[in-house]
Amino acid sequence: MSTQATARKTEVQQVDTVTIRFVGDSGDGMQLTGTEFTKASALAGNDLATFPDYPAEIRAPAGSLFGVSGYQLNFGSKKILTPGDAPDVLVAMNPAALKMNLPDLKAGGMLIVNSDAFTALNLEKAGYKSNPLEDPTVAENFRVHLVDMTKLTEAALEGSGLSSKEVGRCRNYFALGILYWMYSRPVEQQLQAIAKKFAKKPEFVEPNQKVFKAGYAYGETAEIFERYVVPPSKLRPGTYRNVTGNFATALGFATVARLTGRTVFLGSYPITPATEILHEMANMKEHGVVTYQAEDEIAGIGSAIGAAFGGALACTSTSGPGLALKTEMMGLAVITELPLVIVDVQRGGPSTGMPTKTEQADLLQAIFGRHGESPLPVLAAQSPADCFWSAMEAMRIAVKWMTPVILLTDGYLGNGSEPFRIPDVEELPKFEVKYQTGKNYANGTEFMPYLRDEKLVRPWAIPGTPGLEHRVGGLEKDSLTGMVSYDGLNHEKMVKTRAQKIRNVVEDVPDLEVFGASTGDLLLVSWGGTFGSVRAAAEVLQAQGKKVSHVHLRWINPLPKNLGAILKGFGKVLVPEVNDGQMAFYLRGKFPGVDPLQFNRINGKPIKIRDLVGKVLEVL
Amino acid sequence: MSTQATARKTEVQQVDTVTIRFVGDSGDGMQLTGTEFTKASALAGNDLATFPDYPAEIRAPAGSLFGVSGYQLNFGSKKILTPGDAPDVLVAMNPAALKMNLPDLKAGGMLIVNSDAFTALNLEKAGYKSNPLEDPTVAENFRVHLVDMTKLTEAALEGSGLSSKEVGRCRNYFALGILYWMYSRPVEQQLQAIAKKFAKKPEFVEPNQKVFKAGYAYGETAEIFERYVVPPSKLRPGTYRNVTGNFATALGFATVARLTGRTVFLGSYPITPATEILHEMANMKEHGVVTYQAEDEIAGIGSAIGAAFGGALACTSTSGPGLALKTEMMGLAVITELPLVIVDVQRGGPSTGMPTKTEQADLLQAIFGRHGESPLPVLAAQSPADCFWSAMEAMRIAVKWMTPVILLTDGYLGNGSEPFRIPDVEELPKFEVKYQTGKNYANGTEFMPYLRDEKLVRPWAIPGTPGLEHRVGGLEKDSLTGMVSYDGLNHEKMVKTRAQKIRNVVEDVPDLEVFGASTGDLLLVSWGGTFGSVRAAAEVLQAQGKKVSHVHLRWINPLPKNLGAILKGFGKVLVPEVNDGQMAFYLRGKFPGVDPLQFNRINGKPIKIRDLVGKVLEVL
Amino acid sequence: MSTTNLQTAPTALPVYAKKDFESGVDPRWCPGCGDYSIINQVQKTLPAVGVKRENIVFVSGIGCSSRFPYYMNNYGMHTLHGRAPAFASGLKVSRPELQVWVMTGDGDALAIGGNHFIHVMRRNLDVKLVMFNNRIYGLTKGQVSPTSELHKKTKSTPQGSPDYPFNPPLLALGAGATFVARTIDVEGAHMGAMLKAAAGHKGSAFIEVYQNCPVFNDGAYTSLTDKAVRADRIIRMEEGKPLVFGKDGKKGLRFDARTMDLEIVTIGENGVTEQDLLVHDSTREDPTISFMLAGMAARPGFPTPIGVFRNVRKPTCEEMTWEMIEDTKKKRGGDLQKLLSGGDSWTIK
Amino acid sequence: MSTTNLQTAPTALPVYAKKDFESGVDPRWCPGCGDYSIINQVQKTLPAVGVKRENIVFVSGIGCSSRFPYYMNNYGMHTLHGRAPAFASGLKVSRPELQVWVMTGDGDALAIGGNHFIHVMRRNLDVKLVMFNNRIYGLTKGQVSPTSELHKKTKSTPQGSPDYPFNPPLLALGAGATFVARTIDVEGAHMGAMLKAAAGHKGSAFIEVYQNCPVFNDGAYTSLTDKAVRADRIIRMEEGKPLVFGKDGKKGLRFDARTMDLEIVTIGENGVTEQDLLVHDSTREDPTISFMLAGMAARPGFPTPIGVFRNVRKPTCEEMTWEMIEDTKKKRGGDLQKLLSGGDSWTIK
Ligand SMILES: Cc1ncc(C[n+]2csc(CCOP(=O)(O)OP(=O)(O)O)c2C)c(N)n1
Ligand SMILES: Cc1ncc(C[n+]2csc(CCOP(=O)(O)OP(=O)(O)O)c2C)c(N)n1
Ligand code: SF4
Ligand code: SF4
Ligand SMILES: [Mg+2]
Ligand SMILES: [Mg+2]
Repeated sequence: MSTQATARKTEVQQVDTVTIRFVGDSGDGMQLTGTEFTKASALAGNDLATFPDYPAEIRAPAGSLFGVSGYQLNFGSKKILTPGDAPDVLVAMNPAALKMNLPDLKAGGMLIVNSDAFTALNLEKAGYKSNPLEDPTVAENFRVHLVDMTKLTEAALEGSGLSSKEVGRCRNYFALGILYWMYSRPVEQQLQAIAKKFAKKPEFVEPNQKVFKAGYAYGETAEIFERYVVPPSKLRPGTYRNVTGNFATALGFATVARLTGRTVFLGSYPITPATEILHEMANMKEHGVVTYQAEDEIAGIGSAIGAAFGGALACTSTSGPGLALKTEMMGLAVITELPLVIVDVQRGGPSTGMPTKTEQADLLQAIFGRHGESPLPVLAAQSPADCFWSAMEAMRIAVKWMTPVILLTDGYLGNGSEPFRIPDVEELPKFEVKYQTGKNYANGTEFMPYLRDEKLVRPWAIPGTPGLEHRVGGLEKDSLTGMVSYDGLNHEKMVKTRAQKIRNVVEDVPDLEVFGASTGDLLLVSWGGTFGSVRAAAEVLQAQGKKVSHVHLRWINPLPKNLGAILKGFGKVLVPEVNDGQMAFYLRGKFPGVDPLQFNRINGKPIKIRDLVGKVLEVL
Repeated sequence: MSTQATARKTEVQQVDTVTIRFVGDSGDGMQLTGTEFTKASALAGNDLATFPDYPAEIRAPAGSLFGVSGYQLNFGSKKILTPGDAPDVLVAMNPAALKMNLPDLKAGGMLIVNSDAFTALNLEKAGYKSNPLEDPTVAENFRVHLVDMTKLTEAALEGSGLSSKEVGRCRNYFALGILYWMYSRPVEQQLQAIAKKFAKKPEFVEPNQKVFKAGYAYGETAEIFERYVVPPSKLRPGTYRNVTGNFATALGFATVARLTGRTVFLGSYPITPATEILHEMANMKEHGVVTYQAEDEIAGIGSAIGAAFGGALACTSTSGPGLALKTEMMGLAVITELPLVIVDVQRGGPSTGMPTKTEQADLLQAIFGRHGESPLPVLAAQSPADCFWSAMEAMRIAVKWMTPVILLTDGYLGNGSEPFRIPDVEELPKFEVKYQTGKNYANGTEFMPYLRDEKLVRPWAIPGTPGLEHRVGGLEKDSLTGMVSYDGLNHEKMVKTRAQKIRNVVEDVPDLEVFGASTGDLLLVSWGGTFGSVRAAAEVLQAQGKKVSHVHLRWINPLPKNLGAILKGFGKVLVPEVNDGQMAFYLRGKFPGVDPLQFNRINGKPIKIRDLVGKVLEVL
Repeated sequence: MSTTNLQTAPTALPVYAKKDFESGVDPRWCPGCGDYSIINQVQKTLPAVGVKRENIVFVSGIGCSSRFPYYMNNYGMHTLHGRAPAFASGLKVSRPELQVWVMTGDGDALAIGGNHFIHVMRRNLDVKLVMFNNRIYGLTKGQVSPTSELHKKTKSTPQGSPDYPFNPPLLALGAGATFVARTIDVEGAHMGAMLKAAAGHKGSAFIEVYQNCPVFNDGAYTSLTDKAVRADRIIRMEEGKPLVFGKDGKKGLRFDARTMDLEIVTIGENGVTEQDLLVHDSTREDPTISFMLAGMAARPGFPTPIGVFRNVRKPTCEEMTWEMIEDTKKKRGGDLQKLLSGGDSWTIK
Repeated sequence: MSTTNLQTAPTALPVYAKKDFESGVDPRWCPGCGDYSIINQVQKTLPAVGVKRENIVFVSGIGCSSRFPYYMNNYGMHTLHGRAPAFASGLKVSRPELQVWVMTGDGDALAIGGNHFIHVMRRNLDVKLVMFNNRIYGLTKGQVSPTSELHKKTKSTPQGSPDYPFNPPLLALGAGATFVARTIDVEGAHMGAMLKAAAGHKGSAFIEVYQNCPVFNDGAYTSLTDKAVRADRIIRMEEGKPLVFGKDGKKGLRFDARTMDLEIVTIGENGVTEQDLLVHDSTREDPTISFMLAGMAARPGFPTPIGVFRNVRKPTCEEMTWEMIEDTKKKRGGDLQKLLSGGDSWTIK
């Protein structure tokens, strides 16, 4: 390859983690650039985590601040827990993108800019009074590389016959080429990827390849870039792919269908950032998944409860506003004791709030947000790939205990990605679903829909089964026959029994493992999507010799059996959350005497490791 | 009057409180009998409290257990706090009514039975194997009076020309007559009441009067009944009427309309036990109340929010399932910061649960049941008459602080009644509502809908006001201009500001008064409809010399400023609730270190004084 | 994927009697309630529809009418106010072999449940929806419903209601319903025929039943059903027959193409013969005439039609759903390991 | 009771220009989105409707279309998905003097919001509802909507949709709407006329706007709006005029009373004259003909009608509500002290 022919001798530095953020206008193809570079890093054996930052939902005018789209990737040779706090490298395709993202760039970080885009018009659209590239402080604080990407792309495609609009669409491959060179990625692989991507529009294959190679060559020849190598990480052996949390959730449910041999039914209504679960599952029909796009969220969960009564493994997916609408229905699922998984991909609230931003503020609603006494298990996924396991686990608990289960994820997990070790289907734990087939009372002469087993679980008898015809419903039911009962003592018994059943689920909640010593000065307690940041902060602090440990809660109701004992082992407890302190409140209520400190950010972004480390050092 | 002419000399015993329960078939007119006797007791100057116990919603077959309707009245010469635990007198019109209620009668209590109704058929319908009136233990445990009311009524109406069905409908006046005699009530008054009641069906006036007088005469002549007098109580001077909680709530809102001179708008959807608020307010049109029966609960609150944007004093009324449905809308009211009162008349849950029974299990939903961070003030009425004051107070807070407010009542308060001291309209505290009329920024040249005052309250600018045109909505808003903002720091600021504003409401929350000593062995903490039972239990315990005090929480969010300090003064804290421990949990979360004991009944009934006293004695 | 673990070897259909569909729980409606007559007809009709008892599911919302499933000896769901069609839809889509009935009230179906109602009609899901229209909220003791008359005085509208009522068949047709019928509680045989026709229809079926609530809205239909006037106030739509009514069957409906309007004519008067009358055809693809007839109940002077307004066969939502599922399975096979592995994987040793 | 504390001395209506209705916030719809043309027409039309700017309120739900109020310089509420009619109803009932518009999308109005939609139509509340029908969920990036065609492939229906679409005017008419119209984003002048007619109608008004979403459902209407076919595929309903279409205006609609069906005829062929054609009359009390025309869009071979399907004046919900309030005030006076005291009080000294 010509690019190799002209290779110059560059010193290659070895680094163990790098965070790169690609930012540009919505039309600049930054999501694609990011994804492609992510794949290359994965294939190079790095561990990694990514997070896209989409603009607000409606497309904004080109060049505007609202239209900036970003994609952040953290990759490395060690275990990568988050997409990274502050980028080491910022690739900015226009002034608006620079303006929104420069404040995040690490001091001394590398800034690669498409300088052609810094026209007077674009600067104005971004609200810049003067050209920031001419600002001396920028050059002082960062390693700035101004690249005329537009012109260089045009030059590469001269005579290609493409329109100037089409040429513009290739520009992102120029940036990608530069980065390929910088991080010593194999060119051939990307050339093939381009060929595959444009298989249906072959006229674009060569131009894009050309631009990509031009970018690579630029990196090599311009003599302005450093070159790095990030050695492969020591991930557990296996075959990996990169998954977003939403895709992993869908995959988890599809896997349930296969493991059980039953129909998995998703009743859902689109809502950001949960919609992809519906999209993905709708495209898994051949695996036993039936999806139903209902007229609203209430019908989404309603159809799922109907399907559950019919014996399907039912689920519904939504985000905050939809969870709110499903409130009444969840109460019905509780009292009818039908299995159901409700996935809430949390986003910024209250109300419509900030739909494209992440938050963890639906926690107390998930635990308490139903009228009457209506407890149900609540599980929270801890990383994009964990969404796969959590979806399966939530469904397992739902079926085993005949109960609705809430699975909390969030926009950060749902849209973020990380490598997922692909399990071998045959090695996955068995998941058998049994329906009641015979009468269960009075020597098999009667069927009692509320006759419970020793774990307090009632039988699942589904239509089509002769002799087990029975009625379920939202009115309180007699504790044995399932007939409507207005008897106060029966009601009290049923309330207590339902509560006890959910408490019993603790037998399926694994004990917590403390990361670090089991006693110490401070315990970090996290839940849900903040796992990576908090674990990384704990690593930093432990490396500094601080007596700081970390536990992470996947199970929120019931809480793990050993949590209370663990909490007692630490002088202080700190709960970092992307909300105003909901888990901290919950723990106070659950463990009288424990009064956790709080670290709360509610700015639509995941918690930053360095901020948390700072907070811990402050309170230690 | 002839009844007086034949008066025999009976020893009249003085008693200070009596609890009577009238029970019969739905068609037996027990609600009327109860209400009439209540009025007589009120006019006699007794303090009192009542509670009806309706059958499940659909009319059941005559004589069946499901069809039993009851009405309990507690009246006395001292302050009456509850409708009474166990009745001293049980008036039972048929076997089913006896069966459902006899277990509640106090040992040694009086049982008055319509013995004519104890036919083989009726006994069978009630599930009696043998006639309980022939059961010797009944006669041993109670003072039993068997009265052939059916026959005696027929006899009284012989020749009246009424059909036998019509005659049957008069029977309840016979029972009422007996009780009038027993409690020395003036006959004339009831005769007038009958005349008034049947003003439109004059042919029934005389027969009912006749039967009533026959009952009275029977009491006098049968020489089997004791006669009592219950001296008037020392209520605060004033004019009183008996009100149910639901009626009082409606009255409170209507009063707001008058005090403010503004439209009060109720958007609602019928649901037991909240429907009467809609019924009553719909009939208060002439007072400035506009009611709108929406297509569902969501539209109920939605219409109210729309009206609030238009400047109306808006409210919506519902019960648990409806509160669940309003969840998403409440979030919008929080983020738009519009005034609104949401009344939740709690009933047995979860789901449809036990619609005609009372419960306090919506507490945590009210506090936490919304997605995102969406705090709002929560107030709970403490007695039927207090619903009047609470409705006004909730609306005052909503308007003053520009926030939705949840007002919790319950089936027990809503349907129960007590004397209400009628306020003089002119003496009620002023309630002024001011809308923004001018621009508020940059020397009056601009209008900033989120420019807050020192209490963090934003202005209320309503359509029709020129120059203040602005847009509200559920997306996060810039903290000044009110434009849509996706800025993370602005969001964090707004979340914190909204939370702080609600915390600021504490300035309007009166400090708690401790009933009893301010330190001691045990503090009873109650909230909402259990006020009466808990206060009465505290009285009993204090009379026994126990170091037990009581505080009652009307304000749940924010909690009163001095609660924390009060809690510290007691060795133990006990929270009695008609739920599975929600307030206890909330207090644990709010006051780390405080770990209240719980006393929970979830049997659809108010807490019994003696049960609570027993519990306290047990844990002291 | 199968949903059951039962041996579903096709067994012969038992011969059912009415009592096979009685759950043994005594209905708790008020004496004289029209609901009794409806359940009676349903239990009478089911033995003849040719579906096994265990394959029939009754789904209801909340209301007097919605207590229905408790009294039937089938599988049943008594769900939430207004939401029955949502449950029924999920059940039917996931288990198309079941026969699913929704039993609902006018408030349940058209107030809080209006959205699910129009969507189940739009989708042509094979669900049979029977609406007990007593023009009142019965269970909550007498408030105005979306079918109550304008100016109606109820507990929640003491000075009269300011709301126009829905005409339920019109709404169903507007939503795209493929089967729409109306019957009356006091017309047992007619109701039976409607139930049977609905059971036989593949697709969403809507039956409005005029139902008397003697307690909160007594006599809502006596102006139609009174013996003295019934023949003049009710017109029976019979397939393929001219639309006639009146004591002697001499009154009829004619469409006047000049005025583009319907008129009432008398056979034998002004030269009108039976040939001039509109002949009932519920199978027209275009619903215009069904609309016209459904709208008639609200027109002063016109009789109220009962019978089948529309009965058109179209592929149902669940049929098309499962066709797609089978197609996709055929095309793609359904190897889960392949799905898990995806296109872009890499291996670490 | 008055709702405002403003001096409401009637001041003269200012002379408005289009820009008086622009909020100054630049719309953030995608380039080429049909929504631009709608807001343009609304802002152009408002100066002529004779209502003060501060007395106009735009209420919307959630969706691309629902961002509308932010770009208008009136009072505005951007509320919750599907619920705009609920807010608008409460606002209008409590403040009948305001002019209330609901701006909504096909998903917003007919999926999650279907119930509020049919109820606002039923009640004949004086609310003007403009539905931007792009037959797709735009804001959430391309899922099937209740107006998407059967078998449509979208992100949520990768193998095609199994759901039949609503015909929105049909649904509105079925719910009892008194004003129903349809227009197209690319027909600016026509849209302006529809908006003006809706503004002038007292009662619920529904305008369906066919709107192109170039990003997620591009070309949804090109088969109608393409210059080459427009004249043949679109029929313009004009009050009092015969229903004609086609390049030379020679095609027309005739109702055949024998088949009871609509047919397309050509003037001058087979003896057809203009007199044989259906003459458009949107003011017919009976909605049958409006139904027929609204249903036509779905009939193969027939042109799609635009214009006003129905326009009938009936007392509105808020008029009747306030009439009752005034009546009751007159009858009862409204002495609060009397209400507080009730009939059965007693005095303690
Ligand atoms: C969410 C919710 N809202 C309100 C209610 C109260 N509610 C129960 S049934 C009913 C209306 C019943 O009317 P309809 O559907 O006509 O049935 P009917 O009783 O007349 O047969 C209402 C408002 C409820 N149970 N749940
Ligand atoms: C309760 C709730 N559910 C779902 C959503 C997500 N959502 C926002 S807009 C929309 C549909 C938009 O489609 P449409 O109404 O046709 O408007 P368009 O964007 O096409 O103009 C959806 C599903 C939401 N915001 N709230
Ligand atoms: S209230 Fe009316 S509808 Fe309900 S059971 Fe009684 S009579 Fe029937
Ligand atoms: S997504 Fe479609 S409807 Fe939404 S703004 Fe863009 S073009 Fe318009
Ligand atoms: Mg009804
Ligand atoms: Mg749309």
